Amino acid sequence: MPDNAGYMFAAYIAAAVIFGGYVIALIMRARTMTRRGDAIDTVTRP
Amino acid sequence: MTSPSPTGSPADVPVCETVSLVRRFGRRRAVAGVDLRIHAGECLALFGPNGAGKTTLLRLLAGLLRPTSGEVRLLGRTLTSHSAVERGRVGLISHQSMLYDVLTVAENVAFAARLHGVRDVAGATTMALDRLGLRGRELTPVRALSRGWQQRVSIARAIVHDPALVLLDEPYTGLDVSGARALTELLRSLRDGGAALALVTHSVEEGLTLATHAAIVLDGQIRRRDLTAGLDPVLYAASYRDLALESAA
Amino acid sequence: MSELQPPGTMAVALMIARKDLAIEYRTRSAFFSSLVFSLLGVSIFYMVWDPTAVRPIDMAPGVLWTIFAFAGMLGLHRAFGLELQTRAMDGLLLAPVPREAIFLGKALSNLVYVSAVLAVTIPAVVLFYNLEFGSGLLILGGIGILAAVGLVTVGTLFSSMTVHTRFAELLLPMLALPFFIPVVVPAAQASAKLLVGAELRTVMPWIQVLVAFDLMFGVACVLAFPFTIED
Amino acid sequence: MPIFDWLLAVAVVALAAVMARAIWFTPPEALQGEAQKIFYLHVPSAVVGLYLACPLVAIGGAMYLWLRDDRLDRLAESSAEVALVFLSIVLVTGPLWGKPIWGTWWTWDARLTSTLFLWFILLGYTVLRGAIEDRQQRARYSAVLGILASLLVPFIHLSVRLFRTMHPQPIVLAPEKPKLSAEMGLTLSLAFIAFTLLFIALLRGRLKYAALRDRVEALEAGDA
Repeated sequence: MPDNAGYMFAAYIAAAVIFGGYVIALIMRARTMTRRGDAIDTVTRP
Repeated sequence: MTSPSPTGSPADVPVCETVSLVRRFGRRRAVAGVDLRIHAGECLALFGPNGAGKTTLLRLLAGLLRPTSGEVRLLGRTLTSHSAVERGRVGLISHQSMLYDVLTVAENVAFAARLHGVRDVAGATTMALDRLGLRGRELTPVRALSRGWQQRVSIARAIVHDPALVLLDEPYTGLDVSGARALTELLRSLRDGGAALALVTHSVEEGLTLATHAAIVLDGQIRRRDLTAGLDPVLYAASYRDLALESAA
Repeated sequence: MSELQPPGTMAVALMIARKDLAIEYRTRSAFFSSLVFSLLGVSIFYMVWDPTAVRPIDMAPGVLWTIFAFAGMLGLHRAFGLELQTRAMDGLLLAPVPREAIFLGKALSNLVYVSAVLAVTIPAVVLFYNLEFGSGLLILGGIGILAAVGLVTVGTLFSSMTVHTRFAELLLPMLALPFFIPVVVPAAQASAKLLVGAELRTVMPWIQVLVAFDLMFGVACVLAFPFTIED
Repeated sequence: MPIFDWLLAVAVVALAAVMARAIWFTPPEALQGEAQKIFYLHVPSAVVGLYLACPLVAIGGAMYLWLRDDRLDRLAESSAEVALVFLSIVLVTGPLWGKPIWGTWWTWDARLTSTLFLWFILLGYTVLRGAIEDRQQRARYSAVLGILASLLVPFIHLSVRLFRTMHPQPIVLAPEKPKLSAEMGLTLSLAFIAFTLLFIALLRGRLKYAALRDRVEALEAGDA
């Protein structure tokens, strides 16, 4: 049986990085958008 | 062009009528319930600050925009998205010339005539060019003309198919005094020729000299309607300013 | 005075196409730039391979259809661009004509332009890659027309959606190129076989893909166009 | 109001469990070795991405054109972005699996090539959305693109397959579908469930983000 476990770990790590990266990116985008929302809220509804 | 009512329909049917017209963009109601009526030979001036919904209202009347609710009736027939024939009876003039600057004056006007299905294209084109004093400039490319002359070609293009309703969106923008005066004269002869006009403008003075009726549009609604006969322009301009400032507050 | 008789869809499409081509004739902008682009492309491509290692006849189909797709795409914005500077599009939308007629008019004017590109690129490839003339050339032209129709229907629709955006020139290729795969790949594969003397029969599967694409997207784009108009 | 909630936590735990099971508790395939376990990532991502996320883009768009409901547009927008994530996994794990088994990173295998082109279409879709300011126009244009893209998918499959049949490439070794033992089959099914859960969690999160953005942008534009 060929010894190619390295490729397997590379693939699993890559998948984790892509999914994790997306979740974090989305959370960051949501955070900035919420801050923008709060800022405009205080103006329109004092 | 000089028949009393170009539409041939009975004089009392308004050329253009709206019934509780509403148009929403997202949650904003650009036009929030407008009822107006314009008969042949009348000119309605629509005054109002930017963002009051004047241009949206005009595009609704032209059939370029679909109402969210309510109706636009042209010559008695309700405008629907595929009522192409009624749309053909409208002429639109705005500070954007809608011309092809590489083509000549005559080509631009003839193209509009053909597009509207005018039977005698050459005849209608020559008549429109004469009417706007463009004789001799038929072969000049539009880009060689000044803003004032381009405006004339733009008007010729808008009336070549003898529209029953002529819509004007800020036509005085960028015109000097003599240009504005000439424009008012042209539009008056159109109005007296039996067309119904709707004029959106900021210049109260030019608007009032031309209009038979005036309306102040604020936040998508008509807040004040008047017959221009016997209306004092100075007082009217003052009340327009107050209303505009009040709505902006 | 002059009662109106609104013209039919095809009549309007021809009017708009004729007007576009009159403007194109006056300015000659899109045509000359794409002619130069094609000739340059075809000749540069010849220099990027070692002609002794790869026979020119093997390179020719790939070069022809790649250059054709990009040269064709370069000029697609011109059609709707004409209506933008002075908002002449409002003039078209206000006329008593069906929206589809505007799309067909623009597609027709683009088709003439893309066919002109083809009429330049094919002889250039034949000349520079010294292909021998043969009946294959006629069929090549036929494939070209099929490919041109496919490219134009999709290209015109995407041009109408991107021409007014800030980076229209970048957006159109990004959206349109995936849609050119079922046009360029069959065209290149079929012409590769034809140039080495294969019968038409053997390349029929590729031709069928082209025809099916033209039919499917011809209809889909005409139906989709009215939705791209602000209403 | 956080955009993610318990569902994402559950999905991540499920995914971690299945991946651990795949790596340490499922026997490797005799012929291909450990690298064959990339299979448990590659196949579920492809199935969820191609047959769950992508159709939602076209369906959401078509329904929007019919009902003009902003939520449908947000569904199309969100599933396009999440589809991009899943297909990126497929395009990364594909070569990582191809190299040890077939000796080349990119084998122009029919399915992988179609996935690549679909990935580009989704990218184009997302860029088009970014290029148009007016929300209503953006929704209409992306709906049209979404529908046309769904018409394009069969043509791309056809072109790619025809390309393969016209130029058969000698398959060096390892049949396409390795024989799956019972444990492998179970791991694969669990992987499907975990990936689907993750898809739903990510989609919900992205939908909430889209709703939040639309609300804020409406406020900022003065469209209270």
